[in-house]
Amino acid sequence: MAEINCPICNRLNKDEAERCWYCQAVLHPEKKNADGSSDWLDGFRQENTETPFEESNEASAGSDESPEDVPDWLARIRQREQLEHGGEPEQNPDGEKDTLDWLRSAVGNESPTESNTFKPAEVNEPAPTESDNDADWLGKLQSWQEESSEPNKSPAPEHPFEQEPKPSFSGPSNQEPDWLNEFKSEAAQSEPLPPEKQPDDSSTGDKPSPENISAFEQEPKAPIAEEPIIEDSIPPTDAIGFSIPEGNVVKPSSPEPDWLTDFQSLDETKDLADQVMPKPAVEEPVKAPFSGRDIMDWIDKDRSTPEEKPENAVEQVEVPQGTDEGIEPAKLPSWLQALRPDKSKRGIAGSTTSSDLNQKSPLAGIEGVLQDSVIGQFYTRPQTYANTLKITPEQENHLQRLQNIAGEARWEAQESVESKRQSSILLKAVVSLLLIGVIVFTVLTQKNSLVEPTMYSQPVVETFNIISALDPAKPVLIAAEFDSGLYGELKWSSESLLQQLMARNIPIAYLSTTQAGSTLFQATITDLARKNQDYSLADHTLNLGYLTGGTVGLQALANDPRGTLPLTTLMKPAWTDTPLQNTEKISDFSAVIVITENADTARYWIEQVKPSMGKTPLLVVISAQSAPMLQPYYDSGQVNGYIAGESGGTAFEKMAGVEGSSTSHFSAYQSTLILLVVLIFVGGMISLVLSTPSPERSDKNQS
Amino acid sequence: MRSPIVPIIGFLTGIIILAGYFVPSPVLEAIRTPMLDWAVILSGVAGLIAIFHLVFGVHGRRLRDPEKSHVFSFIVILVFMLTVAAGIFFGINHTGFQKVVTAIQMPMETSLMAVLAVTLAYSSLRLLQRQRNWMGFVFFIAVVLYLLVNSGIFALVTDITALRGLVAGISQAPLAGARGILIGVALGSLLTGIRILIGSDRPYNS
Amino acid sequence: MTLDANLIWTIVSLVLTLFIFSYLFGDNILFRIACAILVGCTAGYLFVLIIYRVILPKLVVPLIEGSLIVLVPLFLSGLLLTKLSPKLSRLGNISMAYLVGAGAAIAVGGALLGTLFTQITGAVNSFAINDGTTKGINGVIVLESAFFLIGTISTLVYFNFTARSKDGQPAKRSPIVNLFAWIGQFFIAITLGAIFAGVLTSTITALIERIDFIITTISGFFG
Amino acid sequence: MNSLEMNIGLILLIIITFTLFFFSIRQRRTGKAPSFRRITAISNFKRSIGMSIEDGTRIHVSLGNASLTQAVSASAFASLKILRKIGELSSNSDNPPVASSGDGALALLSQDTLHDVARETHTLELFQSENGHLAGPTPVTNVVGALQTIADPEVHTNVLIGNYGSEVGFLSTASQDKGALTIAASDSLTAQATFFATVEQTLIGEELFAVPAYLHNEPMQNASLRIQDMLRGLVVLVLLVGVILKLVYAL
Repeated sequence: MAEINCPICNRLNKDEAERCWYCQAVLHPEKKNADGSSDWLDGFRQENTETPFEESNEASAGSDESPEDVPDWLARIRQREQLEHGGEPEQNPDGEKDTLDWLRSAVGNESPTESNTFKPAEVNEPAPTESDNDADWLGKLQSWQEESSEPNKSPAPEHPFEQEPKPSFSGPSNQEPDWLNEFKSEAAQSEPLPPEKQPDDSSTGDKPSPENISAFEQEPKAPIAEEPIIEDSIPPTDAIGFSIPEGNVVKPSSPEPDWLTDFQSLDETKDLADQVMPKPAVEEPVKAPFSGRDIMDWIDKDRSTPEEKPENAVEQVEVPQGTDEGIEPAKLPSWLQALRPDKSKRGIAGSTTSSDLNQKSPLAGIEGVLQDSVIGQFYTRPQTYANTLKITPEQENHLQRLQNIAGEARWEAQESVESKRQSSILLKAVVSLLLIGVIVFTVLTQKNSLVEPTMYSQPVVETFNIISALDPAKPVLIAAEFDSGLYGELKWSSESLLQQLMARNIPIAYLSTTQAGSTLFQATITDLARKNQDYSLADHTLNLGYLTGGTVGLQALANDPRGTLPLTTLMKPAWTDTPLQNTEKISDFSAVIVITENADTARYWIEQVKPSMGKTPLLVVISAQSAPMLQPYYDSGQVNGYIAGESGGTAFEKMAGVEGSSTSHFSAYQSTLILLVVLIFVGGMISLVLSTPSPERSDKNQS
Repeated sequence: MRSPIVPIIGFLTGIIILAGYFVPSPVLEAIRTPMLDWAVILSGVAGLIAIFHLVFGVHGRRLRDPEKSHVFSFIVILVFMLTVAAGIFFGINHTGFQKVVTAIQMPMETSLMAVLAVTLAYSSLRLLQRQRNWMGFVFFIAVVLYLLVNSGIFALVTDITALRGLVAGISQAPLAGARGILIGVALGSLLTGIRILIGSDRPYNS
Repeated sequence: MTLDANLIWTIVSLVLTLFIFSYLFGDNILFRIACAILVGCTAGYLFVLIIYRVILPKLVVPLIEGSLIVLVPLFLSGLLLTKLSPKLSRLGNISMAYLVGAGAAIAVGGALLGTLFTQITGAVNSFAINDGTTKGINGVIVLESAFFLIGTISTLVYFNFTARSKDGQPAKRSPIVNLFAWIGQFFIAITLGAIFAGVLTSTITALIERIDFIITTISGFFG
Repeated sequence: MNSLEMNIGLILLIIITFTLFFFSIRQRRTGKAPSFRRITAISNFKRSIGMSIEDGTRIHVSLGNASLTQAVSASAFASLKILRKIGELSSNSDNPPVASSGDGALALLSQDTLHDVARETHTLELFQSENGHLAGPTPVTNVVGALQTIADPEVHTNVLIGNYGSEVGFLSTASQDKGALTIAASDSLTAQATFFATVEQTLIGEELFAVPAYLHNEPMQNASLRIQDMLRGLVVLVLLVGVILKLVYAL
């Protein structure tokens, strides 16, 4: 008598049996009942014939039974028989198997010896031949069934799992088992399947029509790896709201469900884990809705098309099939896999009510197979996390402003600064070579200046007149108020004036409020005195040294010169037996001459000392950079005359009729300035043409 | 709690010295003149402390800091000590000691100003790149014009009286702006000084 | 040229000048050595100068001569020396307050009497209707004076800070102030341009002087 | 100075002082601060300090050469007030600002200011007395000393505020060539002209004295700026009246 394997629970059944003896699945799904009765078992039968190719192989593989091929359920039954008749289950040789035998003995599973799956108990009964095996086991099976169908009578199970009610299969099909009737009544009340589960030719109505049921039985052609179904239930989430991948869900600690026991032997040659639990396609890890990188992206994104992604766009939340760290994945038969709703539907909340149903329904012990009757109560639409933030118009403005600030900031990248520095050093070298070249050429060739200065400015003329009219008997006070920086220019500009004073033997007293002024001035008049032997420095000059305190010192000098500077730099009394012996006050000097490159210093002398000078003229020798600022004081009469820079010195020398340093360097001075004018003009025109106007600089100082 | 003594001293000193500007009284002048002298002394002592801190604090610490370059600081400390030793040994008026100014300080500071000429000339080439507005353009024209005035090239046109007046006027033009800026700066200085005298601003650590 | 002290100092000056000129080709070690020497010798010279020109004549000599009043600056100077140690530096605040008070008084006095009054009287006085020698009104001089007066006033008004701001609008000055400010910026640009031209002129003169020194010294060596 | 000028000056001083108190007390009571025109350079000044703090780079403040015993000491006080604000703003950065100056007393005051700020912002552990130092005793050596600080790779922002001569052109061009953010202001016309030609963000004339009011926004600073504007109006009035009187007198 031929036997076939049940497509669902993989147990051997008689070929002509319509339904599997154990799980009532239809053994011959293709041989549908001729009168189309809506017996739900047809579905199971139909399912059986459509088992995937591998399973049919298994069925055929199971015909020449070797101990490995004895179906689990049969082995279990035999074992129980032995127990009842005082036999001992055989001990497995290797340790690892011992630890799993108790499970096998409990579940009677015969799956192959894959390490991470439950291994069938090794039944040491001689391998029965196929034909007599079928007759015996069916008979025994039926007798066993009658015993177990009376719940109270079943002896206390020795093994913990035995207390589980065994499915009571009443012999031939017309005596329908109780659980089947209940299931029928149950199915009549259950709501229609959720829309996603509706097969295409879904029929309406709440009674589970064969088609509906067939949807359960319909064994997918290939292992389940289809498009993930958008979950209805709230996915189990961790503390901060990210949905936890299925594998990480800690399953409620319910006892091992019976369905594990009905695993048919799978193709050993292939990786069983893949067959049982096919790995889903690698999903993108669930992104935290607010991960750092995303925040920056939405700023960079071109705001011109914020609508690209509708706000309520639903992100396909992929729930990767992970494996628990501690608990090995349950090995589900492919038929059960098809039956089972999408794993993620089984919320923790849902599992408790579904376990009550499983106790009573034919699928007792099969967890999560049946949809709860009140699914809607527990599942709400999953919270979708859109990866774009809701941006209010005000935030839009802030973003715009931030963009502007960032855009306007001119942090120059290091490389551009480096290349800019190289080009500026090169351009600076060219400019310096040009300037130095012109100066060297004119100094060496002593060429005359292009244009002789014929126009003498009024202040220079006034100065010349005042110097020419000085009384030789009265001393002149010179303030050497310059730093070393522009000493060269001031030395050339004041040279001819000092020579005029020396030529007329006028005594000179000098001081300085800067640290190096009096020292440098002493060096200057020492050089000049070498050219004018008649003028003895010791008799005619007096170094009053360094006047401290800036403006405060000048006030003190203006009020009481003798008390402020009592000694010379040689520590001798300055006001006795010297040219200053007749000088009591500042106004007793014939003139006060300030030599400085700083307009402020000149201003201090004008503001602090001039008021105490009475009729004594105040003359200034100033550098070209400060001349424009001295002009107001000359115009208001506070300064009687001034010489400004190289051109002023040259004009003074022309009037005095002497050839001093200013005149000898005037051609180099003039040609260099003209070259500089050309360079700046050309540079300016190039800048105008090349560089683009920057918006910020156009509103330099908004009013 | 900040001690009130320090601001009071600052206030009293300022009021007495300021009063001397406006109230010509011999008694006030007798008090004010030594106080001004003390300010000069304190300014000098502060200079000594700052120089000591510069040489031995700033450069001394850089010598001990492995990351910073030591050459610059080592030379500063060495030259400083040699100069002070020479000054104390020879005296301030010794011609040898004066060479520190005339042969070291002056040549280097003048050379720095000479190098500044090239630096500013190079910087002037990009003048219109930096200040691209009305004010910048007028500034550019003024620089070119006054360089020509300073070079004395307009002496060519001094024969024509009208042009001579124009050149004179051009030389005078900066006066108007200079006066306005000087008055503005004086107003700012005035208010800043008053805030310090009444103790509103306290640059010192009270 | 005999190898005397002057020659040595001239060679020192020439070498230091060339070290500084090397900055034209970018910051380098020679330039930094020269700068270090400059800072060291300037600090040393001023240190000695202050001792000889301030401490000795104004503190030590009067103290030796028995003047009592010099005890006050001596005490304040002693407090100021505590600034050298971070722990005691608080004691020096009294001397700093004294210095700041004196400085503020000098700033106020100098600004009010030294610049404000002098510049205002100067601006009024410079407004003339003739050249002082002839009677009547000289149109050119009046125009020139008016030009200067408008320049000074518009420059002053350009810096006006107070403005009126209406709800959320940026603060704006009145139209008349804006007009004068617009004119003022031209006068400011002319003044700053003239001064910058002066700066270039002075530094060019310093460049000529230094190159002249180098040429003179080198030609002196080769006699 | 004749007695008339002295008396006018004294009266003016007294009026200014009382007006200062009046405006600052009124602003404290009403809480309504006066509004001032926008100065681009000062707005960029605040932003550049913020950016510098964000980058964790250091700010170098050069205070100029003004001596306290000279009339230009007011620019020294203004730059110390600005240094205090920069110190407060960068107190949550781990690189406090560095202040260099060309006068001994100014160097000691900059140390006091940075120490006071460190104490108020509880960052005394970051304070080093070397952060406020004398760069060089003369204007040119001050520039040479500050060049070393500008060349420091940590420094990315240079604030040149105070009294300078034309030698300050070294600092502004060195800072611009390095690509650092440069803000410049001075009370000296020579320095203002040099800054205008070499620096993009420059403040002209008396804008140096307005920076504390724009940064601190304290009642006394705002009152001071308002009085400055009122005095400006008074000066313009005096000029016009003087010229008119002179015209009347001449005709």
